[in-house]
Amino acid sequence: MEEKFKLDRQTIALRAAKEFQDGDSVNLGIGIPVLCANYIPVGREVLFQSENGILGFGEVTAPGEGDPDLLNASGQTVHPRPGMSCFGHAESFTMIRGGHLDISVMGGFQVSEKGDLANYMVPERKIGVIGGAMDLAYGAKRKIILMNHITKTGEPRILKKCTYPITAMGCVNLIISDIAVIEVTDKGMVLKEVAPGWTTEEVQQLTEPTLIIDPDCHEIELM
Amino acid sequence: MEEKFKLDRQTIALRAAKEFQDGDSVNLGIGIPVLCANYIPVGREVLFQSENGILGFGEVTAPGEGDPDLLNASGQTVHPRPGMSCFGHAESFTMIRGGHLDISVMGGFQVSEKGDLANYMVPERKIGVIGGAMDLAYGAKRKIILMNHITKTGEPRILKKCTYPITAMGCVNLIISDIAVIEVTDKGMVLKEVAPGWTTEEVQQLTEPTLIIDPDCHEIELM
Amino acid sequence: MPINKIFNSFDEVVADIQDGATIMVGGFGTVASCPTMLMEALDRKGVKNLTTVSNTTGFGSGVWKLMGYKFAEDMDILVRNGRIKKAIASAPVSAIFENNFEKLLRAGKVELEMVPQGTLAERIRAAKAGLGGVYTPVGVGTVVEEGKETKIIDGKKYMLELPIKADFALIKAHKADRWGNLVYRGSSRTFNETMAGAAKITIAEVDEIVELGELDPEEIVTPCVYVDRVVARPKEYGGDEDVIDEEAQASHDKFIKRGGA
Amino acid sequence: MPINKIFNSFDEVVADIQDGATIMVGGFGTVASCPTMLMEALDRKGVKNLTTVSNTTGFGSGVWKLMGYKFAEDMDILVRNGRIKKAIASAPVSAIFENNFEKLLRAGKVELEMVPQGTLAERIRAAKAGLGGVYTPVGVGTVVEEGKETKIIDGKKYMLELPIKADFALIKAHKADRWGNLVYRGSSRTFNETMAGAAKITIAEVDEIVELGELDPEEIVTPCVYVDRVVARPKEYGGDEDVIDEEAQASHDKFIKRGGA
Repeated sequence: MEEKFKLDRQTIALRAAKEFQDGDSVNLGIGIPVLCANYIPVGREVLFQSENGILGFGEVTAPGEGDPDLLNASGQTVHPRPGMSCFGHAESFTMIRGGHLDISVMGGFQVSEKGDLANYMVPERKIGVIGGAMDLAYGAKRKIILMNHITKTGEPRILKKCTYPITAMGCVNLIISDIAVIEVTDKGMVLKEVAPGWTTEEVQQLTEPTLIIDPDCHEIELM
Repeated sequence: MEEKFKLDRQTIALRAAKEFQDGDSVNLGIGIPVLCANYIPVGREVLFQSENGILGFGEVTAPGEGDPDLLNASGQTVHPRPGMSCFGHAESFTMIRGGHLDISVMGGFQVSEKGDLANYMVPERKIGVIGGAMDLAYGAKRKIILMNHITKTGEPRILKKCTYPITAMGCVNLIISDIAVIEVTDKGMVLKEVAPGWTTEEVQQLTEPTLIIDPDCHEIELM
Repeated sequence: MPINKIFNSFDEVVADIQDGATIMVGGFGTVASCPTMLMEALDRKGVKNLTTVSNTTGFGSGVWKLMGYKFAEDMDILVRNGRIKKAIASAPVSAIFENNFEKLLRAGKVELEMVPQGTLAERIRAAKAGLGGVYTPVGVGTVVEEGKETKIIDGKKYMLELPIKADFALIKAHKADRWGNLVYRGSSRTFNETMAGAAKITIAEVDEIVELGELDPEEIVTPCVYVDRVVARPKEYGGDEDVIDEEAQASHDKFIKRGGA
Repeated sequence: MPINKIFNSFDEVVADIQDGATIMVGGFGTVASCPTMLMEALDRKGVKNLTTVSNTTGFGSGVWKLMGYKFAEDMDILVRNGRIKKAIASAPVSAIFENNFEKLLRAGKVELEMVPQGTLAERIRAAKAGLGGVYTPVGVGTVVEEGKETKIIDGKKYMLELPIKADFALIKAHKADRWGNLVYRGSSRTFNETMAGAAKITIAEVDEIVELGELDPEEIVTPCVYVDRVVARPKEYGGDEDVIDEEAQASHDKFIKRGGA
């Protein structure tokens, strides 16, 4: 049997960044998503929006070197960049809720077959953090979820129905996990790519809903 | 019998400007109200707001001399002034509707005993101009109406009930007409000042609702 | 590939505006804040049955030319050439003279929905912000309340006002960069700023296009995600000289005498 | 007499905030956009039973001091000293550690109303703009919908969200003039800009007070009518050095390792 690889955090981010086209406005959530900013090909113009009120900012600075008044939503200092703009919260969420952002990349605890997303609360903790998650899950034109395919105890996170409280209904367009890339469509979940060494059957075994195998399903491409 | 004087447009504006205190934010409507800007005592800081999105601007320029991108709501060019700010329409009417302006000075066709204002439509014309009138009549903390006391045909404009379509209900606080200053209170309309040569009885004859005569009722003071 | 929202021609930038479209037209009423060249281009295109969303319905270029404006065509060019089916506006007619919109309205040739100015701004913003509607107290007890759903909230009466959606927003700004970031000048933000992003496609007519990075991030009023196309006015107005007729002259004189509109 | 909204003392500027008041606290979560000196002054005043409206509920000064901030006290100072009865917030607890608000919440000593961040912004804006409420689609089908009035508009489900009103808004800006015009820096507008004018009294803590006219009219973000009082931070932080305990150190290390909050 071929050796199986799982994508690490950085590699998941690298794969996700491939989804960004020239001119896309993209909000990167806390966790793996924020790492995507490091993997934009040279010359590609992607506009990052951060819900704390900046659009079109540059890379994360070295720790301790940035301007404390220039932060992304993860609290990291970022570089300014020509074309950047600043705004307040009402405007920032007008952008988000109003459908003016092309892509929202978020972490996820669970995704359902119909694209419901659960990412704000682990039930055991009893308290969640809604923050901007519900707005971002609702408002962006395309929602990409980055997550591990299964829990630490081996349970699938991609389910027929979420068991965790949901963030938004039917919102997810694409899941990039450590072992697969899955598109959520009206017809069901379509397996598009698998991690090196994985068969489509093996991915299916770790996924609750029945996957539609894309005729072009192939190994995850990073470049 | 003493000679009777009626205040002209400029004098009505002069009397109205006496109502503005230091720090008041004031929106001046089209017509007589906009003339008030010429009568602010030296050293008094009054902030004029114009619904087209400027606050704290200066005097009207000489015709043809101003910047076409610095207009009041009457379309006159105005001078910039230190402390001035610019904003768009949603913000401008957030200010107006949200009760952030101290005074709105408007023209009026009719005012009712309860303070209903009719100033957007002459029924004979069949089409009115609502513009910002309904917002301004609703939103400013204090509404001052400048108008002639009677129509050209001698009919009272201050009525028990407006016969013209109303702009806003119960909104008027003070009427400054060419012959009187009348405060609208919960108890009724209080005659505070009369033009030179006029008795309170003569003003009452040209006013439909019964006026409460203020014990201090006196001749209109302009300075 | 670098983002480039700049179009080189006014005709090209309005080429896909179809008959029956709903268009927002920015500005306040005076021509300074009006996308004048877009009005001319849309008229040249010969589009029909428009629904328009704007503060006024235009007063004609004559009065503005007399006041010294070179770029002087306002929404009236669409009105007088019969391109409008319905107008949603706060101040559709003039207090000074009978504009072309009023003439057509009296002749039953256009429809009108008159909306208080702040409600108009809020309904446009609701579309931009993805809201289903807002409750406003303005207009309660007036003709505006007729046919509206009302609700008592915290002891006070409000009316439900729905978003105004549109196919295109045609706006005027001062400067733009190739990403579509916009700044305005003085009192000319008006509905331009509010409409940017409220329609499916936003087209900005600007005085000047500047290099990316020239606009101060703190001073950008309309962030680029709200803008789809940018087109710059020529330095000199190259359009036809309009005939300044007696009506325009009379309106202008009345404006000056009255001290405003 | 010239307008002067400038106060000279933080204690004086919060002196009339009473027990049981509802206060909005500006910022996003990181301390850069937080009115830190107002938090300290309000704590010194010893006010009780506050209802707060804010994005987070604070994380304590230790973690911020470790990240190099001198003005480092956030809303946590009010939380840990038992001054809060109820918090309305979008992100009341931390993903990294158990903040003091979470401890009190688990102990049943504070109430919480959790609101999606954009809805929080819109409800605050509704109060500022004199609206009775707004219909939002965000949160439909989630826990947020529970107990809310819903409405189908144009075939889509929305929830009614009501204005959040408050007695005081405590905000942080970069510069102010004596009229109360405000500018901010970079990503620090956040809820500060949205809350300015949304409460009965707005108090702005600023880095610097400048002469009237120094702020560019095009760059003023908060026009002065929204601001009642202005107070400037001292150049140097003169407060107590906070004890940086193990928990703060652990949170900070986790933040750095995770690459963000």
